[in-house]
Amino acid sequence: MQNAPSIEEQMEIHRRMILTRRLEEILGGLAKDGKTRGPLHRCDGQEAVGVAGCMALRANDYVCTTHRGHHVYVGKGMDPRRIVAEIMGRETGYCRGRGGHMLLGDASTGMIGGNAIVGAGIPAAAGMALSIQVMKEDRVAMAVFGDGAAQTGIAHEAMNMAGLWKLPVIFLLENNQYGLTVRQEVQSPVEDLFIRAAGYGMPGLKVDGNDVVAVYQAVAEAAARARRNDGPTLIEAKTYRMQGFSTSDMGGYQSEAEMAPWRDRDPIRLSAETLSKSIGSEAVAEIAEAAEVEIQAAFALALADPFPVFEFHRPSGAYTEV
Amino acid sequence: MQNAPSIEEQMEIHRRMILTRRLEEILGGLAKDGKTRGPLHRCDGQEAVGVAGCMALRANDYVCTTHRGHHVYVGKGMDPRRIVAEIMGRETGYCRGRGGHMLLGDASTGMIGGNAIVGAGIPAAAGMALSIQVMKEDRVAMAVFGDGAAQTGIAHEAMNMAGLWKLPVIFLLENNQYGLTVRQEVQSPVEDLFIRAAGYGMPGLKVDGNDVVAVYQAVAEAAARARRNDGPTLIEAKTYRMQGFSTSDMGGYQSEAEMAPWRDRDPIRLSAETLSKSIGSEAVAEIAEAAEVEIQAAFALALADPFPVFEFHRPSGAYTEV
Amino acid sequence: MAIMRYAEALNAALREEMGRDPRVFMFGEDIGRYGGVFKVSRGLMDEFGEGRIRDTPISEQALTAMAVSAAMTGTRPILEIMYADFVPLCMDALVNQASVFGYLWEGQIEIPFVLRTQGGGGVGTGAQHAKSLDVFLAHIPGIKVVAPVTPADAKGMLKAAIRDPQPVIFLEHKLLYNTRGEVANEEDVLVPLGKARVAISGTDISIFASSKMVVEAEAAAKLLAKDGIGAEVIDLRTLRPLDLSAIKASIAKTHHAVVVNEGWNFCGYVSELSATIMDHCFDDLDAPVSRVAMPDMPIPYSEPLEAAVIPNASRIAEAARRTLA
Amino acid sequence: MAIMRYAEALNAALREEMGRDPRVFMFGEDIGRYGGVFKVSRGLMDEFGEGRIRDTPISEQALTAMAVSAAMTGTRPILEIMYADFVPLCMDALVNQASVFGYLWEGQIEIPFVLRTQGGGGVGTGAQHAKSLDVFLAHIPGIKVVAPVTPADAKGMLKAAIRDPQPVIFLEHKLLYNTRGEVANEEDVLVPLGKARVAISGTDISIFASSKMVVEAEAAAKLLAKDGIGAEVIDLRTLRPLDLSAIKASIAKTHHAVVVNEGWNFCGYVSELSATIMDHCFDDLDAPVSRVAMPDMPIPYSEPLEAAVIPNASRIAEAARRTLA
Ligand SMILES: Cc1ncc(C[n+]2csc(CCOP(=O)(O)OP(=O)(O)O)c2C)c(N)n1
Ligand SMILES: Cc1ncc(C[n+]2csc(CCOP(=O)(O)OP(=O)(O)O)c2C)c(N)n1
Ligand SMILES: [Mg+2]
Ligand SMILES: [Mg+2]
Repeated sequence: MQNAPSIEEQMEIHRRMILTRRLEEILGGLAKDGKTRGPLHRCDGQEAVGVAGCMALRANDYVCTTHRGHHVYVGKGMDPRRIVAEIMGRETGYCRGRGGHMLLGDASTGMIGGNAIVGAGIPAAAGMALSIQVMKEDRVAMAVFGDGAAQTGIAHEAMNMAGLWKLPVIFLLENNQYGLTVRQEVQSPVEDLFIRAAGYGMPGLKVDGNDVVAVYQAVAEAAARARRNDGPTLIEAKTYRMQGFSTSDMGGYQSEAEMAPWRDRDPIRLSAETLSKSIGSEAVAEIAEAAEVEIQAAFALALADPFPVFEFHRPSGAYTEV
Repeated sequence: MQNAPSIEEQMEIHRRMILTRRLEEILGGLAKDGKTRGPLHRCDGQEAVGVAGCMALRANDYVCTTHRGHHVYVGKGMDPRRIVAEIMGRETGYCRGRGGHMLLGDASTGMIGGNAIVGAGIPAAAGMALSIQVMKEDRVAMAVFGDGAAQTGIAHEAMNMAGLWKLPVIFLLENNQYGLTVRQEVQSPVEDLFIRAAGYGMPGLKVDGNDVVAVYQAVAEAAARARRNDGPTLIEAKTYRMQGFSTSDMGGYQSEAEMAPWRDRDPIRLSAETLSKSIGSEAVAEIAEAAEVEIQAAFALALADPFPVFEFHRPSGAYTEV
Repeated sequence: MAIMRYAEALNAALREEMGRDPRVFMFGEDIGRYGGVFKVSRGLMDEFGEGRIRDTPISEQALTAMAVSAAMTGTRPILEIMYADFVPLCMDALVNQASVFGYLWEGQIEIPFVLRTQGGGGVGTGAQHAKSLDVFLAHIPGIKVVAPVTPADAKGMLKAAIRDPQPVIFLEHKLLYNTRGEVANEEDVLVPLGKARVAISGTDISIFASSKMVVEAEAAAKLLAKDGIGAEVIDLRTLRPLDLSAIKASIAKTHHAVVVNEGWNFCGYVSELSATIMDHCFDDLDAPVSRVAMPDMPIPYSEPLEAAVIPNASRIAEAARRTLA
Repeated sequence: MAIMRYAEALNAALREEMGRDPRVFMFGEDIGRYGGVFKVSRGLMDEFGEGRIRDTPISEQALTAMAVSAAMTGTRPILEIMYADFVPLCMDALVNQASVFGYLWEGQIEIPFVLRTQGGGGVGTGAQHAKSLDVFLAHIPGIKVVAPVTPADAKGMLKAAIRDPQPVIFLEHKLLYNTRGEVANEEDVLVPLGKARVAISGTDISIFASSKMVVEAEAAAKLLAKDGIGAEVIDLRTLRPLDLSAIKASIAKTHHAVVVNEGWNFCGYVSELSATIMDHCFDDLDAPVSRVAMPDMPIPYSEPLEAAVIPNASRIAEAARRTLA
């Protein structure tokens, strides 16, 4: 298959998806116990989009994500321990506790960054691609964003400019069928949002967002296209949000009937099945066990890390009191 | 022809186009003599869009327009004398001299109103349509806007909601091929902007913007559709801006070669030719003569009107000093 | 009278005004079926239907513009913007549309809409979900801005806002929704916009605040009372137009002032309060006005950092002591 | 040194900095082929090509956001926003993006971009094309805001802004582009951001202003001189961060102050100036600070109406006389 992930890559995708899932689950438990701050947005069921999407990029490519970005953080290769530390408000976190779970940034892996303003990541990636184009670099930028974000005006402006200037950018629309509490059909009159690509002179396509190979291939193809200076691509990955909107969601609007078929299509289970065929189910189980060890260690270390101490003056003077 | 204007309507359209053209020309002369303030945006060559578009609506329908709205003002039935008075900053103007030529508003003819923020008229019309829908009124709202405006984010947001809620609104995109000084292909990677309608679940079509019958028919059909609660329509009227962007335009970017074919397709000339076939060229000439008398009178009266006197406190207290 | 939570008081105001006037409708993100992320519109969609209570796409910019034009053409829209942090997305519709047309087309149209939003920090929502941007709104001519703290005022002022012929920005606070207080049951109890309220009366120093900062100011007054300082707490209630006479009356009595706002300090709402006092009460002042506000930096997420930046009772009390020293 | 128009000084700064640093590029509406509606970028597309000088669609919101992220990833963008009236469209990118990430991701990224725009009234451009919205920008932490009045400062400060590691908003004025002055030809003459300038020195009253209001303040000083009043005119040059020591030094000398800004009065930039003086110079003041600003209403179009609202020399002189009375 063209642009398909190698077995090694599939194993790594699988591992990162498990890391993400376990990160979410443990955080969910901490949240229940009142040990986290602010709302947490879990991406259970959507791991394939962020992880396989990022794995299809190179280390120095840029990616930015949303309030629901744990799979992107882990997918782009960030260290779970420092992710957890940030979410738990520790000095060792990626932003020294300043950002929290929606606003992580890590220049070293090109994750620039989470964003809690819906839609803001779309022009952010376009701007990174503009920077790449001006400097004639061999990189691409990718925005991972939701079906809700696709309705923002800024999405339109950014996609139009990306198409116009053939910017090396990938718009990875993670359609999990919900805005916050309302279904996608309450937000848009069209079911397939990728069709809008035609209005921006760029290719648009949809993929099964729970199938890591499909996501990887689509992103790899789009990245190759961008590197050839052929411009942007809009990829709509159809998936489903298995947890509520956030830890402060009071629920009551996602029915079991709606969720059941998606539960059967859990991306980690699908990935395990596929992988088993090539490496055997024992090797697959080993991946899960190693991931479990890693994530437990990440939490243990992060939770022992110190909180930051407040200091008003930044060295650079950017925020000094006047 | 379905939804075609009657002969009487065609005559009235013709008359209003001439009023508009002469309004522009006389204003242009005053501007050259340094007798106007601020930039003036002429719509020479585009009269058919605003005039025939508005004539296809009812008196109580709403319309809003842009910085380049003289044809809409006249098309919706506003009084040339009070239009001129506003542009000349007089107390008798539609806004008592407060608005100027880009910001006229006239609730009595449903012209709500001009707008100098590019794109702002698009959600404005959608909001009026929302009001109509909430109150279950038998009206429609129409936004006349440019190819430049179509690239603004607010266009996307408004069109998406219009399609989603089936708002009784008409999006009349006046594609005069230029933003300010740059051609449309420097602003958008697609030539036909109406194709974006598909992404909003609404019909989109293009018409010859210099043909009054074509514009009238398209708007009349869209209005009928809106009144049937079948939702919005995007109409792209292809036309061309025969004068510079505004009276402060230093020019140099519209070539004679580009303009010549459009000069041959002057909407007033085309309308005169068509009309002559049904009412004879003498009757057509009479329309022009009467319009000339009317516009001369409008200028004579308006230019004799007094300037407003500044008063800070509004009766309602909205803007009182605190 | 009944004891109600702030959120319930708002809900009652919305229900009553929608029942009273068919031109009133409400739209915003997740306000319908779900009842709003702070549950202020709970039950209203069932009662008034999907035509008058609308869940919307995430499109703050157009939503605000649509509220303006809908208001100009016969309805009285109420728009909920989920977080005050998203107000920057609404600015064109407010600054270049709502503000402008009431004056330009005076006599032809009115613009009776209400934009409800909530701001403020304290619960770890981070730099993009905890701001107070009051000053951006209060700077705009032709628009009223209110920020009540009690459930009674929440209900009475929201009702007054809905009936007002001008655009009104109604500022709520995420930490006030669950606070309780006595609220009038009667449908016709309005609290007028533009009038401040003496929350605690005192003679030594005046503390001017709004929204949740009134709670902090009241707590500060208790701290100061222990030192024998009698602080007067003025709940401004309306940020634009300011109740100048209430400000003047209080300073004429105390000769000292602390001004408080949860937004940033530089070019903040506190700057206007200080400048207003400079304009009108200079001769009455025995010491410079002290400002208590958010330091000029983004709001950090981690608890010790966030706690260090949000203005609170002890910072207000300290400012009062410094002013009196 | 050479005599240049303000617009030419800006053009020279852009040309020199683009020549010096390949990471600098510029984008905005009609800035390329046409050279900008105020001709500031004239000739640059021919010199630097369409990759580094880009005409853009009308998309202020995304353009500003793109400037922020491009700056975070290795370039130094300069964005021209045609009118300051469109700044409300840029607010999310400034308030929720540019302001935030410099602090959150400190040490990982810098955000070296410049947003140039021009505001101000006086030529009948109407309520949506004549505003000064300085205060919206100056309220944002992590961002610098400058507003030079002389061609020399225009060049030297634009160069400094382009080289600055933080976001800088560069405010121009439509009535300044044709003013002339001496400008350094050398490429390495920078004017530091954050430093005010004594435009006219005097001992009786201090007038603080920026951009075109400095011209009005200077004219006011001449009017006042006729009455024997020695006004000191301080050209602030930078609106954020304020040059506090220059303000303190002047008031220590004059004990009286008039603060001027072309934007609205309420919650305006003048409010901050007044409050700053309250904070730092209260004991030095012999009279309250006077504010001169745009009255709190939209800017009308007609000549007699517009002339009545825009702050000018005679209103400044009158305020100074009132302050000294
Ligand atoms: C501009 C803006 N408006 C509203 C919100 C509140 N909000 C946060 S997430 C969300 C829904 C986003 O939906 P989608 O883009 O599909 O992302 P998902 O949560 O499904 O991952 C909303 C409305 C916000 N953060 N930013
Ligand atoms: C938000 C905004 N950005 C920029 C401008 C400056 N401007 C005025 S008209 C114009 C071009 C508009 O093009 P189009 O929408 O095609 O209208 P046309 O002038 O062709 O009628 C521009 C850039 C503006 N008024 N508003
Ligand atoms: Mg979603
Ligand atoms: Mg055009």
